[in-house]
Amino acid sequence: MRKLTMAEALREALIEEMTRDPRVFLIGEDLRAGVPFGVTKGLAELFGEDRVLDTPISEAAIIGASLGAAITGMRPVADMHFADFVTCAMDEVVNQIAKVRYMFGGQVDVPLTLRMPTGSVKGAAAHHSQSLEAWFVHTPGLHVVFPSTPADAKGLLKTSIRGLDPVLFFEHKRLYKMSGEVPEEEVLIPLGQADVKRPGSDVTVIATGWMVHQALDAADRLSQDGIEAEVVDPRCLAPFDKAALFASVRKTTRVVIVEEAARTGAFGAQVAAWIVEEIFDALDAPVRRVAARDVPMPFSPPLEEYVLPQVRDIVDAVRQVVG
Amino acid sequence: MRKLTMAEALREALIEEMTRDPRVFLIGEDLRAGVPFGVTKGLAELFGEDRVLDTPISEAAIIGASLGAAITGMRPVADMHFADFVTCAMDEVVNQIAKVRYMFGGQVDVPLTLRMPTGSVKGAAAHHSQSLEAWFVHTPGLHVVFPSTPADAKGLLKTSIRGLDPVLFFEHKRLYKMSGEVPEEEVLIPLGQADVKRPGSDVTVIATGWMVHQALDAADRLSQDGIEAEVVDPRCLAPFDKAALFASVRKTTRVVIVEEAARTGAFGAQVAAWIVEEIFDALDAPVRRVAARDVPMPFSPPLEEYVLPQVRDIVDAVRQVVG
Amino acid sequence: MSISAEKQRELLRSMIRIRAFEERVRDLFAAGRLPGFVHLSIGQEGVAAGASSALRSDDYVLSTHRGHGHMVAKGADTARMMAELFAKRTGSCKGKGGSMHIADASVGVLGANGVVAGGLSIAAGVGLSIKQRRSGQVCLCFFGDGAANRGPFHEALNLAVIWKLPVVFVCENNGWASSTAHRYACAVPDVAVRAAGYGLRGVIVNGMDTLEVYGAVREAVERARAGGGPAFIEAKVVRWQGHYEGDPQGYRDRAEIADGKSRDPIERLGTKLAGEGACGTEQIAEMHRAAQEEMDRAVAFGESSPLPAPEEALEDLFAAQQ
Amino acid sequence: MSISAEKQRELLRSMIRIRAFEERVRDLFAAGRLPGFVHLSIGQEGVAAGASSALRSDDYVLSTHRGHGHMVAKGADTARMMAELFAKRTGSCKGKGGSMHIADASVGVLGANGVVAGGLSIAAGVGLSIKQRRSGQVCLCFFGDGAANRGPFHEALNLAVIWKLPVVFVCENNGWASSTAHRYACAVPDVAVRAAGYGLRGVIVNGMDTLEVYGAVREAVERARAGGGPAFIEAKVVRWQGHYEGDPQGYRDRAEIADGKSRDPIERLGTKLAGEGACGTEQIAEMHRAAQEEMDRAVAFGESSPLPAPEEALEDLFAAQQ
Ligand SMILES: Cc1ncc(C[n+]2csc(CCOP(=O)(O)OP(=O)(O)O)c2C)c(N)n1
Ligand SMILES: Cc1ncc(C[n+]2csc(CCOP(=O)(O)OP(=O)(O)O)c2C)c(N)n1
Ligand SMILES: [Mg+2]
Ligand SMILES: [Mg+2]
Repeated sequence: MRKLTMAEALREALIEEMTRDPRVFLIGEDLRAGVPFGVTKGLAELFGEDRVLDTPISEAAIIGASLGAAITGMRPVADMHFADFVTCAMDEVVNQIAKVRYMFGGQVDVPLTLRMPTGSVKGAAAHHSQSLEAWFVHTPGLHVVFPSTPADAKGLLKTSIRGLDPVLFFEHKRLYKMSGEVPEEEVLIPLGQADVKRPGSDVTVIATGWMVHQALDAADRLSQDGIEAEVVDPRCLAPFDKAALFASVRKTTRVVIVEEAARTGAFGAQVAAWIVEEIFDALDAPVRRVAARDVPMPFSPPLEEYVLPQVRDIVDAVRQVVG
Repeated sequence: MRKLTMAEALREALIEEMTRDPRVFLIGEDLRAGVPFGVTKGLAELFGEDRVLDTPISEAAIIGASLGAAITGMRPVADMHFADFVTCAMDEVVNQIAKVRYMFGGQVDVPLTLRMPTGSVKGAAAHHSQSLEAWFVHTPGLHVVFPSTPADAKGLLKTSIRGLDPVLFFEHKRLYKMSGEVPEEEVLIPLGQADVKRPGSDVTVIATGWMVHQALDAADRLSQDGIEAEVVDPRCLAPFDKAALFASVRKTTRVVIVEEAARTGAFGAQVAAWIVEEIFDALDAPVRRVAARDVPMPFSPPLEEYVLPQVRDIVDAVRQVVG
Repeated sequence: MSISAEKQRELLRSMIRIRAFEERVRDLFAAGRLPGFVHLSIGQEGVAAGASSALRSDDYVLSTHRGHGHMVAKGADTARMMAELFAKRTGSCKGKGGSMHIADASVGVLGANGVVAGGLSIAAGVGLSIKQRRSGQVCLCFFGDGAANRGPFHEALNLAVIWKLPVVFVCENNGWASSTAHRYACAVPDVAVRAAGYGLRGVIVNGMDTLEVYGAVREAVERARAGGGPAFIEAKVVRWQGHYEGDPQGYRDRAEIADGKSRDPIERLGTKLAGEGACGTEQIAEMHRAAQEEMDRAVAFGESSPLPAPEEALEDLFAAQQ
Repeated sequence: MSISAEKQRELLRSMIRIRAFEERVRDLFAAGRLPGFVHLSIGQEGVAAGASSALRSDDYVLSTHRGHGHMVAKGADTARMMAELFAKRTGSCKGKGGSMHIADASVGVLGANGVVAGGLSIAAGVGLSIKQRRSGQVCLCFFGDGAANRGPFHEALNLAVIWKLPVVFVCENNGWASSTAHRYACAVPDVAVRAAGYGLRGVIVNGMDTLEVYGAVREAVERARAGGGPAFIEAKVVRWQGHYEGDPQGYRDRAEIADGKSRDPIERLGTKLAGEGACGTEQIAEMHRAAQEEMDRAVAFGESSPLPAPEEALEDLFAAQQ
């Protein structure tokens, strides 16, 4: 099968959906130039500047405007530039986008996709490295998607754009250039379906985004010692595929939860809670979590590396639960 | 001992700290009139308008300005009016206040207290009822305090104001008028110390804010059936007193976690995660969580009641884990 | 600009209906019969009526926490509105929104807003959508003087101008943001001064003069519809009531309230029309009667409607059921 | 306003030091020897130098993502700055901040900022604190043309004016916010037009003319220090480099860049001073030499300093250790 980078796959998804539906348009900062991750570069030439809207640095207005467009017949795909700046539009995301449908008793649909370039990237430091997905999982009214491969990214972005509900679509910065197989034919991946990225019998490793790849690396290492990890990628944090996770845990009876966000209060805490609330008896060992240390992202490489979860941390955690 | 309402206790804390330290000042909307909860009413008459600053409706600027003042020698106590509007100053809280000390390698202290009137209050609906504390527990660099009694509120607010680090101080709207004993003499309650609000042997019920009182009600009912619940009030969510919680759980071997926030991704998920990670073997039953349903707060009373955790929900959850 | 007698009567009728609605709400709330809290627009009816009357029925409105008048003026069903305030399942928002989130998309009102200045960027987006769909609609965005000090005001205006969006921004300057005076909180005496910062003309009208409001908004709407871009109008009004019902208003001078009440937009237009013979006092009395009857029906509907069933709390979150 | 020859030489020296620092960073970054990413202020030195030279050493500065020049001009130690860019533990921020969060509180620079317009409200609060402490200081706040379209710009200016805070807002308008042109993104051609919306005079200066910048800022600083409240100055400048180092600038006309480079603030002031005999070419050459030597030392210090130990990542989060 042909290979694409995640940036190319996302771009293809945008092109296909913009071609298919004239209501789809892009809005955000520096989209025409494709700064900084290149996904939207050249799309203004293809679809016209009316459908690829560069904006002032006005996150609140951009996101609020996307909502206004979404509830009156358009299908905006907004771009947060860096997920960190969602703080500048938090009211629009949380109090408006997530709530209008409900507050108004279902009078409006909100077909809005908000692309969130997320996570650490070497030396980007405290304002350009955050993993904030947990906030939105805790915000009723939003879908939260977080793909780890080009194919998943494409299929999930297409579904998000076609849906009638708001989606926060996290794209990990370190994955834009990672390549993977992407089918030529159209694939729509439903929201809320996990994918087992590697089958295994000894332990369930559930990981998101870039950490899926770290988990796969760890699984390879563990395999050399005869430990077979099953790597589950939920792909969507909300709605979350509990059934898939639980099936894996029932089989392996052991769990390691891996994510890049700062540890305390991260999404993985909710995953642990689901397990201990709902399938406690299936567990043969404590749940282990691997996550970033609870500090802002420091600039210096050795500090950054120390703060971020490493493959060896995953390996260690697995050894603890299977040990 | 004399009794005060929580509003009176908070007011007393502000008066004492403003009297003690001329660097302490108040900043926020409608403080002089004391709208809407009355805590600051009359303080401008006592301390002058220079120390009780009414502001325009400019949450981002108010909170950003508080930071500017805090790092240059003042000790602002800012008021969010309703915790829901922290969305309008999220960048200032998360990217600036929480991070400046760290990003700057410790060059500045941030003695800043942000009062957050939180939680549901009858019929206030989606924009005036939220319980957003989990976001800030997930933000390294912030302390998160959430008292449930007038005495705790006073002692913790005083400590927060005197500290050198930023504190998000949650005050539950339903508790402002609740009265309780408050010592005449000065009491400073350290951050990070839980309080056992009711001793018991059969189950640990950990609850925050208004839910502490719901949990105490539930404990009374359960006691009639011979089930003795220990009600643990962490009082601070960050730093969190794991030792106190774990001691209780080791004793009771069963846990129910109660909070008012929307269930998925709430602080209680982290509590469950700590337990299953760190004292898994102490548990004799699945952890149960009681929280709000995952929707924005609806307006209509029967809907609101259905969404919010009720005493009977706590009773049921306890019965499940002890049953 | 000439305004037909019929249009003027329509404006008067609209204000009378708003006043009747708001007074019912005031009394019902004081009697403890409505949950939550309410912000009333009594005294400010001239802006809601004047501005909305310049719109087509398919035009849009973004409203505020003080939004009942905007809803009534745009044609929302008062019975369903009242049912919403009674928190009933027959309400405009099925009892989920209440006063602060009341909306009626069927008449283009895309919602009150519990967040001050929450509507401005949404309005810009509605304008964008209108432009993209080439639908020839216009979006009217109400906001208060207090909202003009929030950042989203700034961002939304800038966006509307650079994209030449068909949005008419109407600031209802009643001199107060809750207990905080506009003259204290705002660096400039007229919000309209700020329009120049976005390359717009800042038009100031007397919001107690409904015809002046209507005239200014009509002109702005026509220009916006013709592709001329956004407009900025500041209407000076007086808030007759407290910020919210029950507000003791200790911060406010009684003389200011009295002065405001002496400048009643309804009386003003009524007297003018009667004086010109465009509307007899009997016809005006009939308008009041009709409005009272309409509100009787609205209250009866609201009162008699069922509360939602608890489990309905789980509906309406997503279009696709999870 | 007369500016002493000595002051003019100080301005020139300041610019030369900034340029020397920035060119080192440019080259080191291009050679892959600095982690992260950097935004350089080459071409804009006149604003950093001109504005900061109007300050007392105990005055404050709030900077931006393009902040090296502001730091150097305010007196930050260039060796510790360079060490910070090298991500070393001897850096201004112990290697935790990097270019985008560089700060030196000891000389009053309260930080670059990774969030565009993040500094404006902080500056207002610094002004508030100055006023409360009656310390007679002033706060200078730099921001870009792009920042002027964000809400916090609006809120902070309004606050500074209503409280008459000693804050001088200096907009460095280089015509670009990353790849987005100011003429596209902003509803008005001059950011300074917006000052009137806060009751301020919007002063426009040629940012390539250091003396003009200095003169305007000095006047504003003096007024602010005397209790006259905030000021608003827009300096028109040219960004010589890409938005970030490595930016291919496909969006930008080569002629514009060339035109900018032909208007060098350093050359301009140097030529003037040499012409007036206020500063011989030899003296200027000596300034360049000294700056190069300073930067040699800075680079050597940065290079030779140790990286932080991994566990240092856990320090500096709170004042009170948990
Ligand atoms: C962002 C935000 N901050 C504060 C509040 C609380 N609040 C509700 S209405 C109001 C005053 C609004 O003033 P204005 O915009 O002038 O409208 P008016 O009430 O006068 O109609 C305030 C402060 C809010 N709802 N939203
Ligand atoms: C809130 C926010 N939005 C977007 C960005 C990404 N970004 C960094 S610098 C920049 C352009 C800033 O333009 P301007 O304020 O004119 O400063 P200049 O770069 O020209 O010095 C952008 C969009 C950011 N850092 N913060
Ligand atoms: Mg007002
Ligand atoms: Mg710029």
